[in-house]
Amino acid sequence: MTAIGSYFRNIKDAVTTIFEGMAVTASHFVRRPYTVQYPDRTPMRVQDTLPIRYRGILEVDLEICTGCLACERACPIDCIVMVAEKDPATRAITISQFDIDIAKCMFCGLCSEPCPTGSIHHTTEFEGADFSLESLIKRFVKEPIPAYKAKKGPETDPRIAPILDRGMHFLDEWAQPGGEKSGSTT
Amino acid sequence: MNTLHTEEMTLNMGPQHPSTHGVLRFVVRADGEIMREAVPDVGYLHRSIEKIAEKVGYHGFMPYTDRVDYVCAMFTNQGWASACEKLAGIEVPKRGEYCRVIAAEFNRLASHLLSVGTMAMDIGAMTPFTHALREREMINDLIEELCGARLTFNYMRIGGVAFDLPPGWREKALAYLDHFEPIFDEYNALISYNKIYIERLANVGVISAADAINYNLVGPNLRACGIKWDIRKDVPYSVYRDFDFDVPVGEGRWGKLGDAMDRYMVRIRELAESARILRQALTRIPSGPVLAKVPRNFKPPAGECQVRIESARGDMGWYVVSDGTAYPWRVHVRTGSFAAMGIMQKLSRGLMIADLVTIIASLDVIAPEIDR
Amino acid sequence: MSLLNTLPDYVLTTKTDELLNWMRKSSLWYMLFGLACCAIELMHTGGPRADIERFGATPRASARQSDLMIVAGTLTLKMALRTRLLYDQMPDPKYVISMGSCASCGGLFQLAYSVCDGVDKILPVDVYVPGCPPRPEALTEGLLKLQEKIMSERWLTHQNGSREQVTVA
Amino acid sequence: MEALAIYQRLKDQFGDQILEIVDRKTDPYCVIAPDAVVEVARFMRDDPEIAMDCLSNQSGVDYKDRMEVVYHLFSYAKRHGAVLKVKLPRENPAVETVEKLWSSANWMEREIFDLIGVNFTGHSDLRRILLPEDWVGHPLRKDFVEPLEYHGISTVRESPIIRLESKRK
Amino acid sequence: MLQAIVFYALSVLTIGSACIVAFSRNIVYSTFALLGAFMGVVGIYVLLAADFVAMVQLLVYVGGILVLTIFAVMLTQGIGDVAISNRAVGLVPAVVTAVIATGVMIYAVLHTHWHVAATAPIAPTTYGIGNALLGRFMLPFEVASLVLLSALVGAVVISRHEARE
Amino acid sequence: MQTLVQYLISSGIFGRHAPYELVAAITVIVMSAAVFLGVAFPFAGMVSWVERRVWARIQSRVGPNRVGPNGFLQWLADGVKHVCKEDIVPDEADPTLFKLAPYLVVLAFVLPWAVMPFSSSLILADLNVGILYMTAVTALTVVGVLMAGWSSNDKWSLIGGIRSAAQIVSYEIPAGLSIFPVVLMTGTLSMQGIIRAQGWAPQHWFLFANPFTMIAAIILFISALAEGNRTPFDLPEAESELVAGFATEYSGMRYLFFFMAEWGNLFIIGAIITTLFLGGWQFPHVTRNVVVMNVLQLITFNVKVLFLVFVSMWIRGTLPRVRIDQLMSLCWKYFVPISFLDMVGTAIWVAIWPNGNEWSGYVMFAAGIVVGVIFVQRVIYYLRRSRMELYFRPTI
Amino acid sequence: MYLHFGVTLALTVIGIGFVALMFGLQKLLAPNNPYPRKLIPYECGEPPTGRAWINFNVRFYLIALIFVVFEVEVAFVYPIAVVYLDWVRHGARLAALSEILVFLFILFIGLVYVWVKHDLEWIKKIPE
Amino acid sequence: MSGAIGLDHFLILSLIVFALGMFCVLTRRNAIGILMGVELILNSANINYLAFAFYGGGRYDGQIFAIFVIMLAAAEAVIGLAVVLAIYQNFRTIDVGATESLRG
Ligand code: SF4
Ligand code: SF4
Ligand code: SF4
Repeated sequence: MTAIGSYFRNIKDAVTTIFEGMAVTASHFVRRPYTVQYPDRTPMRVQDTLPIRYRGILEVDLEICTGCLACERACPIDCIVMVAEKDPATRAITISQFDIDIAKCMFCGLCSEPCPTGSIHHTTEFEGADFSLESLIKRFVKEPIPAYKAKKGPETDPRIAPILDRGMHFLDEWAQPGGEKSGSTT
Repeated sequence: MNTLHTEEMTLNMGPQHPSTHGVLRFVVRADGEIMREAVPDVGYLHRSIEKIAEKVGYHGFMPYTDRVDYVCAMFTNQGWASACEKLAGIEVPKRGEYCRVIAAEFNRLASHLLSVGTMAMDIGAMTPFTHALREREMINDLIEELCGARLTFNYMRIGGVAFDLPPGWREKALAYLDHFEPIFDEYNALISYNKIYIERLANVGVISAADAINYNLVGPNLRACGIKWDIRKDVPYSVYRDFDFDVPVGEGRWGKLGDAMDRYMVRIRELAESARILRQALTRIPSGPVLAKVPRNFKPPAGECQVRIESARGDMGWYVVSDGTAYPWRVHVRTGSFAAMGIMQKLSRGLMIADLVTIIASLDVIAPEIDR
Repeated sequence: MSLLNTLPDYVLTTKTDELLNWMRKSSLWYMLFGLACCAIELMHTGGPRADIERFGATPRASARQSDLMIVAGTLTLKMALRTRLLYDQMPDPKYVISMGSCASCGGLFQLAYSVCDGVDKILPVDVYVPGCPPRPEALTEGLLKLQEKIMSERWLTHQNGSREQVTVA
Repeated sequence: MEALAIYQRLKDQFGDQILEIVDRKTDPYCVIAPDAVVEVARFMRDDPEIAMDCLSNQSGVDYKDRMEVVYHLFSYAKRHGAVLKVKLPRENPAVETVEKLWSSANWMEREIFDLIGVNFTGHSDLRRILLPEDWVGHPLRKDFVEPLEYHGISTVRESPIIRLESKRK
Repeated sequence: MLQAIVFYALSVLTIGSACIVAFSRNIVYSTFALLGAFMGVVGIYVLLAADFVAMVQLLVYVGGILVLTIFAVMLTQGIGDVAISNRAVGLVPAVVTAVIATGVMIYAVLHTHWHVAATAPIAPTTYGIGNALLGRFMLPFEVASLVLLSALVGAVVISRHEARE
Repeated sequence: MQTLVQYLISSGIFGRHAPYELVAAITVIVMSAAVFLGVAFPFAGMVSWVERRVWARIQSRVGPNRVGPNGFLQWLADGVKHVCKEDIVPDEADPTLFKLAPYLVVLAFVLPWAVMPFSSSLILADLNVGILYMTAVTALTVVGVLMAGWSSNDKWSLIGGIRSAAQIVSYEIPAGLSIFPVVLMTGTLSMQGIIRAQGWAPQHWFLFANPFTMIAAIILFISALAEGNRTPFDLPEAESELVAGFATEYSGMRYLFFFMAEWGNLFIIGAIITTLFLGGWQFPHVTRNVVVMNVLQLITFNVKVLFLVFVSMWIRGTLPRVRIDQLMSLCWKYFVPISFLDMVGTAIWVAIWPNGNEWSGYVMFAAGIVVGVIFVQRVIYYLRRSRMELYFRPTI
Repeated sequence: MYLHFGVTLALTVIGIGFVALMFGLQKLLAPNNPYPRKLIPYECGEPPTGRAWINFNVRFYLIALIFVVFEVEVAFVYPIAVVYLDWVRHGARLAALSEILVFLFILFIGLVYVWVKHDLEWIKKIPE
Repeated sequence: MSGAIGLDHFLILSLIVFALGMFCVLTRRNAIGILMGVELILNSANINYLAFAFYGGGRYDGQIFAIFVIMLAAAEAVIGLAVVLAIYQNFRTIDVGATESLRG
C-alpha cells in the first residue's frame, strides 16, 4: 500500500510544489527588474552613486603630496613607482615621477592608508578599460614639481585648502588605532 | 563472460566547464551515464599564496588572504588577523570584534547565497541563481559601503578592522535583514521544496558521519552528516559567545542522512541563523575603538600557532610559523574545500554524471580554496 | 571563395560592413571562462544588476559557439596551455577581454611562481579591463570598448592592417 | 583532555619515541621520532581516552636545517586536539604515511610532497597535486628558484613603468 | 508528368540509399543511409495512395527501428574501427545470386501481363483500415498485440540477462 | 490548397491552358516558401528574443534591449553574426554526417508546418492523417540528433546525442497515447477536423471536455516539452553537465540551425496542443466576411499558441532539470500508464456519451477557473510578502 | 491527396535549399582559417583522451527496445481510434470498446511486466 | 493516373530494393548488417503489397497486410537486435562467422 501511496504522493508533491514555484516566478512579471542600465540609461552616473570608501582607480593630488614615499613602501606589489628627491641644501622635495600601474594594482588600499595627507586615494571611478597595457599606466607627474610641505596650523593657501580638506576627508574614513570616531557610537 | 562490455569512456570534465565553478578538472571514467570514478585534478588555480606570504610582510599579506577564498574573504581575513594576533598576543577592541562579526556574517550570507544559487543553477534552474545574485548584490552594496570593495575586501587588519561602520549603515543593514527574510521564504518556495529539485538532491552523494570525520570534512558539509560541530559554538572565538543561535544539522528528512539535500538544507538554515546573529550583533554593538595599536612594522615573536575559524565553508585552519622577523616563516591554510575535494573520488563511484555536478555543488568547493 | 576583405571601398560596401559589424557587435557570446575571483564578478555581470545580456552577450559553455573569451581571473601556468587550446578552438572572428589585473599582467600574483603573468603572453588581447576585480559595470564598459573596436573593423572591404596573429609553442 | 596530558600519556606509552614535549602557552606540541609516527598515530586514534578521530591539518615546514611535518589532530568525540611533529633531515626527507589511519591525510600528504618534497612511504598515490606533473622542484622549500619559463611561457614580466634615473645617485 | 518525376526522384533516393546500405564499408554510414531508403519508401507509399501506411512507416521505421538499429550499432561495434566493422564476405556468389534472381524476376515482371483493375480512388485510407481492423481483421489485430507483447517480453528477457550482470 | 489551385486556374493568371500539375506545383512551392520564410523562420528567431526577455524578466533582469526597438532585432543580429562566423569541422569528426545533421534537424522542423492550421482556410495541406503526420515527422529529429552526436566524435556530443534520442523516443509514447482521447472523440486525424469538432467557447474545448482529456492535455504538453528538449527536460544540452550536448562541436551557421529548430519547435508544440485541446482557431461567427473571419481566426490561433510558448518559457524559468533516470521513470512509470488509463477512460466515456454531454464541459471549465483563481491568489501573496525590492543607492 | 503531400515535398526542398543557401552565404562572408589546434575536439580545454566513438551503455538500448514495441502499438491504435466513434454511434459500442480494451490490456501487461521486473529502473550497478 | 508510371515501375523498384537487401543479407558478416538487409527486403515486399493493392482494386487488404508486415518487421527488429546484443555479450563480436566457430 505504501508503494501506491507514495506513487500518488509523488504526483501530488510535484504538482503542488511546481504550482508554488510558478506562482513565485509569475509574481516577477509584475515586479520591477533590478537592472541598472549602465552606462546610458541611468538617471545619474553610476560612479556618483558609489560610497566614498569605494576603492576604485587611484588618484593622486599632487598638490598635497609630501613626497614621503609611504605609499610606495606600503604597496605590497610595487605598482607605485615614485621618484622624490630631497635637495640636501634646501630640504625641499621634488617629485619627478609618480606612476601607478593600474593594470597591476589590486585596489587594496594599503597605499592610501599611511598617506599623511590623503593625497593618494581611491576614487569611485572604475572605468578604465583600454586596448593596451601601456595606456593603463597612470602618470601623474608631467614635470617635476615641488612636494607639499605640511604646515603647523591649518592650511591657508586657498588653492590647496579644499584639496587638503578632501584628502583629510578620505583619511578620516580609515579607522585610527585606539581612536574612536564621532560616528562610531551609532 | 557475461559482463556487459561497454567500453569505458574517459571524460575530461573541466578545467573549463560550466559546472566546475572555476577551474577544477575531473577525469571521469564513465560507463555510459554511470561513473566508475571521477578523479579530481586540482591545481589549476594554484597561485602560490603560501609562498607569497613569506615574501610580503604581515600587513601586506592581508589582501592576499582575500584571494584564498574570494567568496567569503572576510573569514580568511579574520583567520589571518587572528593568527597574527594570537602570535603576538594582541587584544582586539570589542567594537572591532563586533565589526568583524557583522562583516563576516554578512559575508556568510553572501557566500551561502552563492552556494545555494549555483547549486540550483547546476541542477538546471537559472532563476534561483539570479535571484541569489540579486540578494548578493544588495549585500555587496552594504559591504561596499563598509569597506569599499565588493569581493576582495581587505577589511580586517591585525588588531581590528580598517573601517568603522559608516554612519547610518546599521539602519540599512537592519532594513536589509527585514527584507531578507520574506525573500528567503520566496526562494524556498521557488526551489528548495520543489519536487524535482528534491529528487535530484536526495540520496545523492551520501556521506556517513564516520567518513566525514575521517576525511576531515568541515562546516556545513560535516554538519549535514549529523555532527553538531560549529567552531563558533564549540570553541567560541571573537565575540560569538555573546550571541544566541542554533547550529543546524542534517536530518535526513528527504533521503538518507548526509546526502546532498541535507547539505543544501543546512546551508539554507544557516542563512537564517546568520541573519539572527546579525540582528543581535547590530543591535548590541558597543562603542569604542575598532583597531588596536599595532606597529606598522609588525614583528611577532618567534613561534607558531594554529587558528581555527568557522568560515562559510567550515573550519578553516591557519597555521602560521613566525621566526621573529617581519616576514612569516611559513603559512599554511587548511581549508574546507580541500578536504571536500579529497572525498570526491570516493563519493563519485557508481553515480551518474549528472550527480557529479550535484556533488560538486553541494560540497560547495571553491577552486582557490583548494589550490590556494 | 570568401569575399572577406576583397571588395573595394564603395559606399555600399562600407555600409554593408557597418551593418555586419553592428550585428556582430550586438551578439557577442562569451565563453564561460571564470578562472578565479573575477569569475564571481563575471557571474554578477551576467546577473540581475549589471545584466550584460542587454547588449546581446550571452554565456556559452562551448568554445565552439563563442565569439568572446573573457579571461576572468588568474591564469596559472598549469591552466595557460589549456587556455590557449580553448582559444584556438573558438571559431574566427574571436576576441579576448582580459578582465582584472591578474589576467592583464599577473597583478598581485607576479610574485608567485606558478602564475602566468598576463594572458597576453599566450593570446592576443583586445581589451584590458583594470580592477581587482573589476566591478560588473567596469566589465560592461570593457565590452562596450570591444564593441567600439569591432565597429572600426573592416569586413568586406580591404583591410589595411590585419589582425595580429600570435603564435605560441 | 588537555594537550599536555595527552602528551604525557603518550610519553608513558611510548617512552623514547617521544623525543620532546614543548610546553607553551599557545599550541604546545610534542615531537616524535619519525619511525614511530604510524604507531603513535594509531594509538592516538584508537585509544579510547584520546580518540583522535580526525587529522585536521598536516603541514610541512622547511626550516633550512631540517624539515618538519606537523600533525594537528582533533577529536570530535572528546573535543580536544593535539599537535605532533616529526623532524626530518633535509636531504631526502621521508616519513611513513598516515593515510591508512585518516583518509584526509591522502591529499594533505600529496600536497606536502608537492610543495615541500617530503616523501611519504607507503602512500597509495604520491603524485603532484597542485603543480603540473612536469614541474621541477618543490616551491615551498626555502631554496627554490623560480624557473624562467614553462613550456615557452616566460615567467618574468618587466614592469612597464621605467623608473626615471635618479639624479641623486 | 510530375508524378513520374517524383517517382523517379524517390526511386533514385531509395535505391541510392539502399546501395549505400548494401555496399558501404562503414556500418554507420549503412545505418544512416537506411534513413534515406525508408524516406524514399515513404514517398513511394504516398504515390501509391497509402497515406496511412506511409505515416506508419515513418513512425515505426524512421522513429523506431532506425533508432534502435543506430543504438545497436553504437552499442556493439568498436566503432572506432569503422572501416573493418562492416566487412562483406562471399562477394562473388552473392552478386551472382542477387543479379540472377533480380534478372529473372524483372524478366517475369516485364513479361507478365498483370491484371490492372481500375486504380483505387486516391482517398484517405485511415477510416477504411480502421473499419477493416475492427471488423474482418479483428483476430489478426488481437494476435498482433500478442505478438508485440511476446516480442517485448522476449527482447527484454534476452537483453536483460546481459545487462544485469 | 485545392481551392486555391482551382481558383488560380480559373482566374487564368497562368494562362488559359496551363496544365493543372504545373499550376499546382508552382502554387504549392510558392505557398510553402512563403510559410517557411515568412512565418516559420522569423518566428523561430523572434521566439528566441521573446524567450530571452521573458526569462530575463523572471530573473529580475531586463534582457536584450539594445538592438532595434527593445532589442527586437536581437535574433537577426544573432543570425547575421553566425553567418559571419567561421565554420569548423573538427579533424576527427566524420565530415559527411557532421554536415548532414543540420539538414535533418531543419527538415524535422520544417515539415510540420505543412499541416499547421492557422485558420479555417489558411493551411498548407489539410492532410487526412494530419496529427499522425505531425508526430511522425518530428521523429526525424532523433536521427539528426544522433547523427550530430555521433559524427562530432566528441564525448559530450555523444552522450548528449544518445540522451536526446532516448528521451525523444521515450516521450513519443505518452505523447502518442495522449492524442488518442481526442481522436476517439472526433474520429478524425485531420487537424482541421479536430478543430472543427470544438467550439470557440472554452467549455467546448477538448481541454475541458472531460477529466481524461484534461489529463491528456497536460501529459501531451509535458511530453512535447520533453521531445523538444526543453527545461525541465533539457538534459541533452544541459549546460552544467554536458557543455552543449550534441551541438558541442557545432559552430557558426550549423549551430544556428540546431538553435533555430529548437525555438521553432516551440511553436509546433504550442500548435499541436492548441489544435487538439484549445479549440484551435475557433472564433465566434461575428462576420460573414471570409477574409476578416480568417484574420480573426489567425489571431486567435496565434494568441493561443503564443500563450503556450510563453508558458513553456515560464516553466523553463522556474524548474530545475531532471536526471536521466528520473526522466525515464517519469515517462515509463507515470506518463505511459496514466495515459493508457486515460485512453481507456476516454473510450468508456465516449461509449457512454458518444455525442458528448452538456454539463461536463462547464464543470471542468469551472474547475479550471478555480485553479486559476487560487494561482492568482498565491501570486498576490508573494507580491505582498516582498513587494518592495530594497535599493541602497540613490538612483537605482 | 497528392497535392497535400506535394506540400511536404516542397517544404523538404525549401528547407534543404534554405540550409544550403545559408551555408553558401557563410562561405562568402565568414573567415576560414583552420589550423590543427583549432580542429582538436573540444573537451573542456584538455586534449582529449581516447576517441569518442565507443560503445555505449546498454541502458538506452533497452529503452529503445521497449519504445519500438509501444510505438508500433500506437500506430495500430490510430485507425481504430478513428472509426471508434462511428462504431459507437452505430450501436456496436461494446464490440469496439472491448476490442480496444483487449488490445490495450495485452500491451499493458507488457508494460507491467517490464515494470515489475525492474527493467524500467536505471541500472546503477557498475560492472567491475 | 498519368500514364508514365504503372505497376511495373513499382514492381521493378521493389525488386531492385529486394535485390540490394538480399545482397546485404548474403554478404554481410555483421549481424546488424544482415538485419538491415532484412529490413530492406521487407520494405520491398511492402511496396509490392501496396502496388498491387493500388492497381488491383480498391480494397484495403493490401494496406492492412502492409501494416502487419511493418508490425512484424518491428517485432523482428526488436527480437533480432536483442539477440544480436546477446550474441555480442557472449562472444564479443557480432561477426556471424566468428560466432559459429566460437560456439564449438
Ligand atoms: S591599491 Fe594596493 S596595489 Fe594598488 S597601488 Fe595601492 S597598495 Fe598598491
Ligand atoms: S601620496 Fe601620500 S604617501 Fe605617497 S608620497 Fe605622497 S604624501 Fe606620501
Ligand atoms: S584580478 Fe584580483 S580579483 Fe581578479 S582574479 Fe586576480 S586577484 Fe582575483
